[in-house]
Amino acid sequence: MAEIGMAWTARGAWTGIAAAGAFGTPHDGVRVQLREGLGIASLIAGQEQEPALERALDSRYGLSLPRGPSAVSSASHTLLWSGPGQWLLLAASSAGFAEDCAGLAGLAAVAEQSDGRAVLSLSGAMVRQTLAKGCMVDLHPRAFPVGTTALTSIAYVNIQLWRAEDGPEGAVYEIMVPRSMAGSFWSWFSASAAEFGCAITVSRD
Amino acid sequence: MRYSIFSLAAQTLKGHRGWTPAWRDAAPKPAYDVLVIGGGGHGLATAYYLASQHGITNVAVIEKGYIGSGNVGRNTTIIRSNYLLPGNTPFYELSLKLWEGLEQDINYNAMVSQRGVLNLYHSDAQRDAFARRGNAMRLAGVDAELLDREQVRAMVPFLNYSDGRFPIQGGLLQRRGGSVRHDAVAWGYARAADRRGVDIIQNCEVTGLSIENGRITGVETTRGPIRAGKVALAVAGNSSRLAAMAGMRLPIESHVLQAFVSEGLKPLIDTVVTYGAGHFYISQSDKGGLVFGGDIDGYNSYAQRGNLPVIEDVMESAMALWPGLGRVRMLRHWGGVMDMSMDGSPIIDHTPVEGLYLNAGWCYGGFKATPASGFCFAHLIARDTPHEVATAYRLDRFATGHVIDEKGAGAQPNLH
Amino acid sequence: MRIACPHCGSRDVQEFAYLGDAAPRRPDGMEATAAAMVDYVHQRDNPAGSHRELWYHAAGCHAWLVVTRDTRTHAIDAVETMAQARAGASA
Amino acid sequence: MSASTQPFRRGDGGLIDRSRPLSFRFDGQGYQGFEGDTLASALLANGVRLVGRSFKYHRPRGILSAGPEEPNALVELRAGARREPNTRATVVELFHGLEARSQNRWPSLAFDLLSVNSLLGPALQAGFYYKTFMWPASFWERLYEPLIRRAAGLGRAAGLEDPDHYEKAFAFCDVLIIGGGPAGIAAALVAGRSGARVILCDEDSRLGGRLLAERREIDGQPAADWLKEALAELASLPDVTIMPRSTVFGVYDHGVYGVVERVTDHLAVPPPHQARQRSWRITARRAVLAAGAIERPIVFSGNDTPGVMLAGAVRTYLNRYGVLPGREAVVFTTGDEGWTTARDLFTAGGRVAAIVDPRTALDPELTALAARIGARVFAGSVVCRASGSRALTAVDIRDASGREQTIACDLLAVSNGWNPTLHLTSHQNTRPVWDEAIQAFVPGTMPVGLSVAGSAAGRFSLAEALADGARLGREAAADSGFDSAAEPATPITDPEGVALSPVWRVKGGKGKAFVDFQNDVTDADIELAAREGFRPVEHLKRFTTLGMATDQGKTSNIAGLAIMAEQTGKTIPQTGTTIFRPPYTPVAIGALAGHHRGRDFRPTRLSPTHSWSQNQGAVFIEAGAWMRAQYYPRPGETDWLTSVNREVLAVRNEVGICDVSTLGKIDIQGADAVDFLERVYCNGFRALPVGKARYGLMLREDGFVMDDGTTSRLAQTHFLMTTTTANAGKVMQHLEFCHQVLWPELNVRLVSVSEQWAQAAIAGPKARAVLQGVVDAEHDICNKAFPYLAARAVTVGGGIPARLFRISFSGELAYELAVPAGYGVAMMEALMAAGAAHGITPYGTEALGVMRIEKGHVAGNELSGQTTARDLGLGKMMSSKKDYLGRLMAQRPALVEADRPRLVGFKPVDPTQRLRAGAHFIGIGKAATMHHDEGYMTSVAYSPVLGHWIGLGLLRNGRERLGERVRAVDPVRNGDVEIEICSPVFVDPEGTRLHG
Repeated sequence: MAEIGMAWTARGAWTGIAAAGAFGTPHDGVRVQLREGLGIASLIAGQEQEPALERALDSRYGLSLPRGPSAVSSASHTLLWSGPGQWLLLAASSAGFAEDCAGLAGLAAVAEQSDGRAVLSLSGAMVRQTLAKGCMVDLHPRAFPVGTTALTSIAYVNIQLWRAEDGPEGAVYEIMVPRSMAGSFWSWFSASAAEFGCAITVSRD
Repeated sequence: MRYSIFSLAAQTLKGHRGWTPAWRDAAPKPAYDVLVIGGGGHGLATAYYLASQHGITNVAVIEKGYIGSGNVGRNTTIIRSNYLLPGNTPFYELSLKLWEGLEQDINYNAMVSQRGVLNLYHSDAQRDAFARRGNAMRLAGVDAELLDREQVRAMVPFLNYSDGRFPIQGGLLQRRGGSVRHDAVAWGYARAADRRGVDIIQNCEVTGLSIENGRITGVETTRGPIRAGKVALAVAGNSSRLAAMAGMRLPIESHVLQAFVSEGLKPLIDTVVTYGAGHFYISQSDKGGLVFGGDIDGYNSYAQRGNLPVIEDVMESAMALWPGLGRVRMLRHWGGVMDMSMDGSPIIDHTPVEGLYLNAGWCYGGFKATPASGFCFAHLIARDTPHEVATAYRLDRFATGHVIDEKGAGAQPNLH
Repeated sequence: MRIACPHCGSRDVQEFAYLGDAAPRRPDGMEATAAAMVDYVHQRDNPAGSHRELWYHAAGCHAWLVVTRDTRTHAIDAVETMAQARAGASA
Repeated sequence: MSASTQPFRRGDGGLIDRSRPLSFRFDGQGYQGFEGDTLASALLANGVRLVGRSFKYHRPRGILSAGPEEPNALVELRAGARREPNTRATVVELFHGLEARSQNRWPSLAFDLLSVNSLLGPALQAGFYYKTFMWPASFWERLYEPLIRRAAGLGRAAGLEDPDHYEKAFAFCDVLIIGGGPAGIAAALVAGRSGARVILCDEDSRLGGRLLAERREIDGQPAADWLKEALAELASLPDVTIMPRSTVFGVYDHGVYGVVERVTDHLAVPPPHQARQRSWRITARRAVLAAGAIERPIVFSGNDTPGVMLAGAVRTYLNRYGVLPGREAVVFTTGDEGWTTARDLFTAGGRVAAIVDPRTALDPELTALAARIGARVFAGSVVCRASGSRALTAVDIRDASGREQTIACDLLAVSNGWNPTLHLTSHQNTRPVWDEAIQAFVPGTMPVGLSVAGSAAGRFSLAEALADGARLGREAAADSGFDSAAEPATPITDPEGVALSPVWRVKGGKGKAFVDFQNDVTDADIELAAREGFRPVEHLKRFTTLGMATDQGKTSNIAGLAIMAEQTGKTIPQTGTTIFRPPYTPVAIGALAGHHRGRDFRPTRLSPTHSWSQNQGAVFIEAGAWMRAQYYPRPGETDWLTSVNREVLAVRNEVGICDVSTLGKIDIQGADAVDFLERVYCNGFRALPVGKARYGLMLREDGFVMDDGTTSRLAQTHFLMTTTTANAGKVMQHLEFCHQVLWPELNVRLVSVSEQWAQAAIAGPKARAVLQGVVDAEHDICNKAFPYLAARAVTVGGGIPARLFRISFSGELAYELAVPAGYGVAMMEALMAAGAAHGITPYGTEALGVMRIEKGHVAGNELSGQTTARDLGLGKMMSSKKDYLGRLMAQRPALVEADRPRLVGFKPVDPTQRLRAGAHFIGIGKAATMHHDEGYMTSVAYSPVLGHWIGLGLLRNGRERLGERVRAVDPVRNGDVEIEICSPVFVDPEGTRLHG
C-alpha cells in the first residue's frame, strides 16, 4: 500500500552545495560543470574473470579494459581504472544503468555507486593552477595526457581524477568526490579558484 | 664549585675566570662496577641515582657522541603525570615529585616550571575518557581538574572558540605539570654524578657486548674494551641495535618524532596546551620561543628528521586551535628517534642475559620520565628487584598479556 | 618522501598508511602456537638500515605494498606489489 | 618628487623608482621612500640608524646587512591583527602606508630602561641562570621566571586571529634552481633551452642576486644588460617557471622541497581572493643550489654599534637602492673586496676617511685606488673599537706596533669574506666540510639530486658562478633526460680581486665584542663555555645560545667556532661543524597550514539526509568526521534532556526514525566470502542463511575487540558488512590487509558502499505499520514473512531499489531501510508521511544512545581497545571450532583472568541521583584510592522508561556481583554515588519486543 502518493524525487549530490552561477574575480579563469545523474558502478574482477569481463565491455560499449591508470570512453560510457583488478563504469545517464550492472553481474563483483559520488568537470585557462593548490599529482601534459586517471586526495578528501578530451580552452579534468564530502571539497575548490574567477554550469543526464 | 648567587657574584667580580668544567671529560678505565650505555637524560640520571641512592660510584656513562645529544636535547620539554593506568600513574607521579625537588638535589637550575598542562576535549566521549583518567589520577593522589569550556576559555582565551571544526568543550588540567629546560637536565645530572665520582665518557661508541655463558662481562667500544659487572642499556631509539648485540629482538620500533620552535616572542601563553582533536601541543619557553609538536611521522626511522606531511599537519592543528598564530614564524624543526613500544609503555627490566639491564620503550614520553626512569633503573640495577612503582614495566608482559595500553591502540607502535 | 606505487606511479608519502615490518608471517590455523603468535604480533628486528615494510596506498589504489627502505637515510630501493613480494620470497 | 626629504638618498642611480614615492611610518614618525626600496634602505635614506634593541643587554642596534641574514634590524611590521614581530627590515619591500615599530625597548627606542642590563652585563654571562634562582624552589614560577620571560622574547605577536588567507600548492619539475643570481640564471638558461621543466625560485622580489648590488661587466657590457636579456629569454621558454619572492626553506626526502611564496606581502593588504602567502611542495628530479653567500662580520669591541655595516651591504645600498649609508666612512677589510666598497662609496659621493687592512703587503693597484679616492691607508692594522652611543661616531685603529688612533666616522664597512649559503645541503643531517683556501665551510655530502653552483659552493667569482651554473644546469637537465647541445661559451667577466686573509676577532678593545648580535653572545661568553667544558659545538650553541636566534647564526657561527678553536688550541674543523636545520629562514605557521583552519581544518562528512534533519530543526554534533543529528528539539523544549526523553518514549511507545547512514557498509563478494568472514570475525558465519543478518564481533590480532556490526547474507557468495561509524575506514583497510597480505588465496572482493546508501532506522511497536506504507506492496514484510534478522532487497516508491534489514539497536521492533543516497531525503519524508498517523518521531544520536544503554548494547565507550569479548559479556561468541584473528592472543593469561573488569549495569540506590561516565568504582566503606579501584563507568543515560539514571561499566568480576552495592566515585566532579550492580539489560530482558 505504497500509494500514500509521495513523489520520490532524487536529490543531486551537489544540491545545496553549488549551483549555476559564478564566484570570485570577474575573469572566468575556471569553468565548472556539476555533473548530476551519472550512472556509476564499481567492477572488481578476479584474474580468471578478466577476459570474460573484457569481452563483455568491448561488445557492449566498445570499451577495452584499462590495465593501468587510464580512462577509456565511448559516447555513452566511460571505463576508469580504479585500482588493480578494479574499475568504475560510468554512464552519461543513470537511466537504464541498472540493466548495465545486472548484465555484468556474473563477470565481476558489481556494486552500484551512482549515488555515492559527486562529479565535477573542470576546464578553463587557470584550471591547472587551481588544481595545483591541492592536487598532489603532476598534471603537466607530458605527465598526465588525455585519458589518464589518478586516485589521490585533495584537501584530505579522497578523489578520482581523470583527463577527458580537450575542450575549447584546453585540458578538461573530471573529478569524482565521495558524496558525503562534496561540501568540504567545494569549500577548498571555491577558495582556490576564486582568485581566477569561476563560472558554474549544471548538466543533468 | 657549588652554584649559588654567592659563587656567581664572586665569579662576576673575577671576570668568571674561576669557573671549572661542569664535569670531567673522563677517559675510560679498564673496569667498572656498573656501565651505563647512553649519555642521555635517562642514562645520566641512572648513574646519578646509583651514586646518590645506592652508594655505587664506580660507574661510567658512555656516550657515542656528546652527552645530551639525543632526545633529552630534542624534546618539547613537557613534564606531567596525567596517566590513566595503574601501571603508569604512580611511576610518572614519582617522576613529577623528583622534578619538584630536582634543582636543590643536583644544585643546578633546570628551570622546572609548573605552569600547568591542559589537555582539551572536543566531544562527550572524550570528556568521559578524560573524566575516567582524571579520576584515576585523583585516586592515585595526583592532582587533576576537569574544566568546562568556560573555565578553559578563562585560562587560554585566545584559542578558537567560535568556528572550530572540533569545538573545544573543556579540558583536563594538571596544574603541577609544566616544562623544564631540557639541556640543563642532562648537564645537571652529569655534573651531579661527576661530583660523586661517576665517569662521563663522551665520543665512545659501543661496538659489541661481551657475553660469556649467559652473563655480561663488559663492552667493546671505539675506545677499547671496558669490563663491567653490570651493564645498563639506556639508549632510547637505539635500543634494538644494542639489544641485537646481545641476540635479542625487542617489542620496539624506532620512529621519528618532529619538534618545532618559533621565533622569540613576548609572553603569549603561560601553560602547556594539548589539542584533543589533532596531534598538537604547545608551550612557550623562557626565551620566548613557542615550542610545539605533533604526531610521529609514522614509519620506522633512525634519521632524526621527518617530512612535510606531518610538518603541515602540525601547523594546521596549530591554526585550528589558535588562529592568532598565522603570522608567527616557525624558526626551526628537527627530529628525534623514539623507541616506540608495542603498547606505548616503557620497559625497565632484566634481560635474559645475566647482568644486562634494559631501559627502553619510552615512545615520546621519555623526557618527563627522566628522573623516575633513572631512579627506578638504578634501583633495579643495585638491588636486582624492580622499584615498587615500576613493577609493571616487564619485558614479558606481551606474552602474558599484561600490556599497559593507555590509548587502546593495540600492538601497533605508530598508533601510540 | 615519495613512494613509487607500482600501480599508480610516484606519489607523495601523504597518500600512504604505514603498518610495519613485512617479514613476520602470521602463524595461520588451529595448530599455530601461542609463542609463535606472540613473536609475530610483538617482536621486531627494527634494523638501522634496509627494512622491508608494509605500506597501504590508502588515498590511491588501496593496494598493500612492500617497500624496501633504508631507515637511516629513507632511501627507497624497491617497491613491490604483494604478488611480486611473494614471488620474490618464494624464488 | 625629489629626494630632498631623504638626506642620504643619492640623486641618481639604483633600481628604485624616484617617480614613485611611498610614505611610511617608523615608531610613529612619518618618512618617505621610493618604490623598489626595502624598509632598511628607506630608513637609511632618511638617516635612521638606530632601529632596535638587543635581546639581553638592550643595546642600541642598527642595520648590519642587506639580506635575510640580518640579526639586528628586526621590527614589528604592520599593526593590529596583521602585526608581524621580528621582521627583518632588510627584506621588507616598502609599500605605501607601511607601519613599523622597533622592538624590545621600553619606554622608547632612544631611551630604554632595560639597558641597565648592560651594566649588569658582567653577571649575565652565558648560562648564568643555571647557577642561581634556585632558592626557594617556589620562587621560580612566582618571581624569577616572570621577570626573565618579560625581558626575553623580542617582538610581540598580534595575538588576534590572522585576517589573511593562505594556501598550499604542489609543483613538479625536472630541474629546480634555488637562487636567481648569476649562477642560478645561467643554470636556468641552459636547462630551460634543453626542454626540461625548470622552476627558478628566488627569495628576492627581483632576480639578479649580487648583480643588482655590484658594478660589474659581462661580455664587455654592464651586467644589468646581460641580466635583462637572460630574463627575457627565460620568460620566452614555455616550461621555465620563475618564482620571485619564493624561499626554498627546506629539503625533504626524495627530491621534495618546501617553498614559501610571499604572494602579497609587498602590498598593504592582499587584494580580494588572493592569499597572503602560499606554501609549495615542489618535487624535483634534480636541483641546483645557487643561493650565493653571506658576508662575515669581525668580532671587535663595539662591533654592534649602529653604523657598523657589512661591506657588501654597503655596496647594495649604494648601487641597488641609491642610498649613502654614511657620509664619512672607514673601511675595515681583510681582503681586496673591501677596497671595492671604498671605490663605490667614493663614486657615490661619500667620503672614505680610511681603509684599514691587516695585511702588510698590499697590491699597488689597491693603494693607487686609495690615493685616487683620497682615503688614508692603514696597512697591517685593525679596527679594535667602534664607539658612539646610539650611532657610530669614531673607530679606534691599532697598528702592528699596538699604537692606536681614533678616526671620526659615521659608517664602518666591514669586509671579511663570505660564507657559502649551504644551509639546504645540511638539511638531511649531512655536514659541510672546511675549505682551508677560502677559510669557510663548503657543502659536504649532498642530499640526493642536489648540486651546488657558484658562491654557494665557495666559488665566489662572477666568472665561476656563470660557469658553474651553466655546467650544473646542463648536467641536471641531462640527468632528467634532456640533453643540451654543446656547452655554451661562458661569458667573459671583468677582473675582480679575491685575495683574502680573514680575521675572526680583534682582542683588547675594552667593552663588549659580539659574536652573535641578536642573542648578545660575546667572545667572553664563548671563552666561558670553553672554561666550563661546553666545547662540542652543540654544547657551545646550547650553553651560550650562539646561533639560536631568528637569524639562526647566519653571521655568527663561524666566528664562534673560531674563538672556541683558539681557546682549545684546535682548528676550526676539529672544533666542529654546525649543521643547519630547516627552515632556511623562518616560515609563517599560517602559510604551512594553508586552507586547513577553522571549519576547514579537516573535511566534514554530511549524511544524505542532512538537509532533512536541518529542516526538522535538529541540533547537530561532531561524530568523528561526520555531523550527526543529536536530537530534534520541539518548540518549548528548553533543555536537551526533555527532547531526548520525548524521543525515547516515542520509540518505546510508538515509532521513531533515525538516520544511520554513517555506518560503514562494505560489500563482500566471492566464492570464498564466507571463509573470509569466518577468519575476520570471532563468531561463525558459515551457517548464516541467505536473506539473514547476524551480529559479528571483530578482534584485533592481539585479542582485544576491534569493532562490531551486523553482516547480512544477500546471496550465497554476497555479503554486506556494516561497521561502526567511527571505525569504517579502519575496518576497510584492515579487511584489505587480510585479503591482500594474509590470505590472497581466498577468492573475495571488497568494496566500500558506505557512500551509496542512505539508511534509516525505524523503531518502535508501530515500525512495521509505517514501513508497510513505504515499501512497495509486492514485498510482504509481515512478521512471518520478514522475521527478526531478516535482510532482503525490496523496492520503495514504486520500484526504487532498497534494502530492508530487521535489526534493532533499541530493542524495539525495528528495521533499517536503505535506499540510494539520492533518495535519502525522499525516504525520510516518505517515512514521516507514512508514520504521521502513528505518531512517528525523528530521534537523534542521544536517544539512540539512551536506548542502546537501556539494552546493554556496547558502543564506542565500551569498544575502547582495552576490552576483550569476555569483558563485554560476549565471550561466548568466540568460536572454538575455527581459527580467526585474535584467537590465540585472546587466550593470554591476563586476558582471561577471572577478576578482570566485566561489563555490568548500574543504578543509583537513591533513584534521584545522577550517574556520570568516567566515575570509578570503590567498595562501600573503602578509601577512595587506586588500590581500591575496581573499574569505571563507561556509559550513562537517564532512562525515561525507568525514571532514573542508569549506567554501564566495567567492574572487577562484575558478572558474579549482581545485586551488590558499590560507590561510583567521581573526584573530578566531586561525585560519590552509591549504586547497585545489575544486569546490563535494563529494558525487556527477554527480548519479546524485538520479535513483536
